[in-house]
Amino acid sequence: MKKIINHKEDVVEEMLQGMVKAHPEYLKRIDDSNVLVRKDAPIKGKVALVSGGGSGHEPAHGGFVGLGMLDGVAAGEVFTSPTPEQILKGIKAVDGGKGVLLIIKNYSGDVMNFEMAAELAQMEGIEVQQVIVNDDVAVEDSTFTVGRRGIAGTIFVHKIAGAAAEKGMDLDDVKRVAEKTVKNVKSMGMSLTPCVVPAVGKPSFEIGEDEMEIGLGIHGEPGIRKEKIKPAREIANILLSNILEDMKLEKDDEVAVMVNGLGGTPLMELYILNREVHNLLNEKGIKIYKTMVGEYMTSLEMAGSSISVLKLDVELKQLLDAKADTPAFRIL
Amino acid sequence: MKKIINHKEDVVEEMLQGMVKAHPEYLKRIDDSNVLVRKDAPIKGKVALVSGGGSGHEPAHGGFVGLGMLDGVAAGEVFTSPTPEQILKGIKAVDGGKGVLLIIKNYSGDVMNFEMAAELAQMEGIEVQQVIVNDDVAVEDSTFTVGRRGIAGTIFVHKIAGAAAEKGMDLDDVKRVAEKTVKNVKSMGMSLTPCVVPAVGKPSFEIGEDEMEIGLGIHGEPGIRKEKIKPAREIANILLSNILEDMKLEKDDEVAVMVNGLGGTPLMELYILNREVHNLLNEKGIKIYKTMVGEYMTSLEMAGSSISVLKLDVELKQLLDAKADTPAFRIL
Amino acid sequence: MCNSNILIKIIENMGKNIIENKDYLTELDRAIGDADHGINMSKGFSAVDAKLDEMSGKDWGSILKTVAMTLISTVGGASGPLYGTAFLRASTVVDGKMEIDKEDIINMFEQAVEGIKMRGKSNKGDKTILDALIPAFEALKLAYEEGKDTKIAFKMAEEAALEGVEYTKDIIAKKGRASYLGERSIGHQDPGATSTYIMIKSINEVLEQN
Amino acid sequence: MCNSNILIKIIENMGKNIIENKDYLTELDRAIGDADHGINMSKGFSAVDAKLDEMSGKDWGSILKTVAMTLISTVGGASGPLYGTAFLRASTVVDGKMEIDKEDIINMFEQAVEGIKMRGKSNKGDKTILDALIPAFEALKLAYEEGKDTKIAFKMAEEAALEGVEYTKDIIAKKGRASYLGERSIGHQDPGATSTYIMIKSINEVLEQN
Ligand SMILES: Nc1ncnc2c1ncn2[C@@H]1O[C@H](COP(=O)(O)OP(=O)(O)O)[C@@H](O)[C@H]1O
Ligand SMILES: Nc1ncnc2c1ncn2[C@@H]1O[C@H](COP(=O)(O)OP(=O)(O)O)[C@@H](O)[C@H]1O
Ligand SMILES: [Mg+2]
Ligand SMILES: [Mg+2]
Ligand SMILES: [Mg+2]
Ligand SMILES: [Mg+2]
Repeated sequence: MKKIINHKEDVVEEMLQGMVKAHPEYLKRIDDSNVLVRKDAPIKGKVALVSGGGSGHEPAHGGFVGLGMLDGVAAGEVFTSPTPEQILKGIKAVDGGKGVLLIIKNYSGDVMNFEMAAELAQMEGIEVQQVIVNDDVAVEDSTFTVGRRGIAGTIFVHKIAGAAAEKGMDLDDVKRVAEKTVKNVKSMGMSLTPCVVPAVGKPSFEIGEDEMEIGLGIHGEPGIRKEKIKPAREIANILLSNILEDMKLEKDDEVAVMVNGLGGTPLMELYILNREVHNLLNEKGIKIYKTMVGEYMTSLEMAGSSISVLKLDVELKQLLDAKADTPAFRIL
Repeated sequence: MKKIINHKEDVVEEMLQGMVKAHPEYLKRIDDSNVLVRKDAPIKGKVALVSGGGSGHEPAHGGFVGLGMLDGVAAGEVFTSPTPEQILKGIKAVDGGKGVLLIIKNYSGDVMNFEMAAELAQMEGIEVQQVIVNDDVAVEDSTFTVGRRGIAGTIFVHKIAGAAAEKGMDLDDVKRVAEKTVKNVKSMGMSLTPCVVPAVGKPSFEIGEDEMEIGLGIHGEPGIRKEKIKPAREIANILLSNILEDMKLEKDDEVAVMVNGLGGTPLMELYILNREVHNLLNEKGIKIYKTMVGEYMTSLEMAGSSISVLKLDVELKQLLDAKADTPAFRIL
Repeated sequence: MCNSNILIKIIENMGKNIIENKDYLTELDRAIGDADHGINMSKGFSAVDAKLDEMSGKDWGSILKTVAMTLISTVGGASGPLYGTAFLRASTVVDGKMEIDKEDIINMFEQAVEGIKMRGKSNKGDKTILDALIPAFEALKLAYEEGKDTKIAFKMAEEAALEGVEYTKDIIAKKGRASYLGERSIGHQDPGATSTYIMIKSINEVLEQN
Repeated sequence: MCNSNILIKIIENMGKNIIENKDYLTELDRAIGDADHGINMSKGFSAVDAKLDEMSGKDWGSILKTVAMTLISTVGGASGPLYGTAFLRASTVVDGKMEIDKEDIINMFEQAVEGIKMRGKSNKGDKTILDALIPAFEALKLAYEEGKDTKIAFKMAEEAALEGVEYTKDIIAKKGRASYLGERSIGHQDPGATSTYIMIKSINEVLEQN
């Protein structure tokens, strides 16, 4: 295991310190907790958004804290859910009196801990709603999850719900657009190499020199199958076919596309994959309104990529385009 | 070699197509050339900035084309200089009548080709100046270079010169601030793993399971030494010591810091390294005005990081803070 | 009927027994989990232990709520929110009460079961806590319906819990980390069901002395 | 004195000889480079070849400039800008001239040498093009100073160039890709110096027939 770390037990603590030192104009940390919130939180009169999950997916989620996106995040140990009291700290720190929406990725641990925190917050008089993101079409009822997993499509939810909250929409409406985003976004990924969780010290799974795994999860959970690696064109085709089979897209529908790097794949390759995605969607007469290419929801150093397609309407486009200012994502 | 590509000979072409498809609001391509320019180029009455170099360092440099940074870039084959006529195409496409500044990384090929293009442009009546970036303190007179190499500090030059041009400064002044930035920025990197150039098909160098190479170049050029990998704290210390020995920083000096990922290192680890950098600089009483953590100048999938320290003054701070809107870097 | 003093003794005994069985529970969790259930639960109950004095003299609801919140914020791992919810739900039944009756006991258990089902999205047969807790609850309810007194009812609950623990050995896990192993989880006893059993046994030990 | 018609023949012959030696130059570049010097130069001179007709009847400066621009935009690799600059600089000496004299010849060579030194930031002894070109130029200049005619002068330049190529075998490369090999570049002849020699030889072959 070759990493730029100190003690493996301290990775999350030190990462959080490093994030706050890097982005003092965006983030503040709640005491010694694993909670990062907007520098200007709580913002009175605004619905607040809280998300989070296991560490190791950076920039998700701390990188998306700021104007027009999240108000606060709780970071668990690597690939491990944060505990309810961490999440509750986050909820309390960002509550501006108009309620809090939790954006939860669909993993048993995340759901359990975030829902527990929601219940505790409600007991303290804070109105809390939640959406569960389950954009991964690869597998149903995988390890770690009942139903489908939440992967990179979560970032679309952060952006759209964040914009809704920023423009002053109330909790029901923010939840409504978040749910609409969840319903409209489908994703699927593939991996070329495993990642190494510091506490574990060895690769998360085995894969042949010439193999790829289709539908692998962001914690290394099994996918659909392993097969010989194929050219980018066929990878895009496999992933998009699965995605489109699930969505009901029609000619002239408008979408947003995200080509997400899992951490170890060069940006050059993500752009090559994007070219294929655009060509394939164009062939089907689907209009691409916006594209995001980069590392949004990673798995440490895993090589691979996930594709997300979000079906747009007028409202979603407007919220997607809205101003945002966070460490990892900005729109002027 | 496991990559998300089609034919290895087509990687640059397909990447360029993928970039333009991803960022139509930022970029346009000049015919079938390897030149990307601002969508709104040429901007009349503004000094134009042209940069570029070998592909494989994305987001450098196409990701930095846009308001407040570069006007155009020429992309060579992977780790290979663009040819003079590509660069000349870029110069002509962005020339707004107030002259063009070339930002050249100090590698023999880049210098030769950019200077050749400058000469050809001047023959056509375009005023061209240039700055050569040589921020790497690791080695003097390395392979590929006479003097010091240009690495991640180049991005500071893009930003500061870009801001100067955007606010209407003339060519001499834009060059002046660019030269000041070059003079004020020092960098050094280290690597944990090699990268694989598609055309070559195998790793660019060998390194032991428990080794790191200090001062490795962004094309895999040899560094100072290989040694057993050390904790992040010591890595930061080694890199910073070399950097600070070269700069003459004093207590209360203000700096900007960049912790740059070479491609394969997770963002989590870059933040951990950043924590160490901040602690070390704080110990010396050096004030950190701004921090950038992420992938700015990569080497395909190489794991590792480079640190850059830029000594600031009032003018540089203001230009560093100025609005910018490009695919890979934005300031509101 | 039952004064909250006895609840303090029960909780203290639960803590004692859980901590004594720390390694045992951890080993069970090593076979089909991440080898920390004993560590998690001991951490939780040690923290609970430290609050026993301040809980003394309070009503049933307050005590159970304190246990709940303490477990939630210290256990770490799935058993934290699960047991925490169980205690939290139970506490709502007896909010403000210094004395409780059989009705309260049944309702507390029912709430605990429902709480875990809701929090864990699980049920009997998933090879979890519930495979000890639900049989225990059903036995308790049946005993009360048959007119048995509390001591007998809890003994029957304990027996049912033990049977439930045994039963978890032979089934496949459908929830929690053990479910990641699929069929390889068969043949191994569930840690959470075991800690449930230990806790119910702990209730009995206190009832016998009182 | 020399009409630009002869320049066309010279360039045509340079192209013929370079292309004939494509594999030879490539092999030299395989040993201490990236195995493409012959490919690069052939590509360049093939493109130049295609423009010979349109260059016919033009002045020396225009022809040399066309050669320069063509090489710059087609050669790929360091030799492109280097030879391109050489031809470009040379062209400025004879801009607009249909006939040139010895003075022009010397100045063209001098400009070519200076151009490569400036473009490549290199000099004699770096194991490059210049290790053939500078000796050739010095021999040419000396021959003219001694009153020799152009044919003799160029023969002496060719001999000096050949000696320079031989000399490159035993020295360490300080510029270009060969320099990456450090001491391992010793014992190998420089490809660029070789193509320089071939080009000078090509001049002589044409002068002999005219
Ligand atoms: N969804 C669930 N519903 C009920 N009980 C569960 C569920 N998930 C896990 N458990 C229980 O939790 C126990 C494991 O607890 P523990 O090891 O402390 O947590 P973790 O699995 O997070 O390490 C399992 O043996 C099981 O009994
Ligand atoms: N800085 C320089 N100055 C003079 N000649 C040079 C320089 N760099 C390279 N060369 C010449 O270029 C030749 C290699 O040309 P070529 O193989 O076409 O380019 P590349 O090295 O880019 O593949 C070398 O043999 C050398 O003679
Ligand atoms: Mg466990
Ligand atoms: Mg655990
Ligand atoms: Mg070569
Ligand atoms: Mg070459």
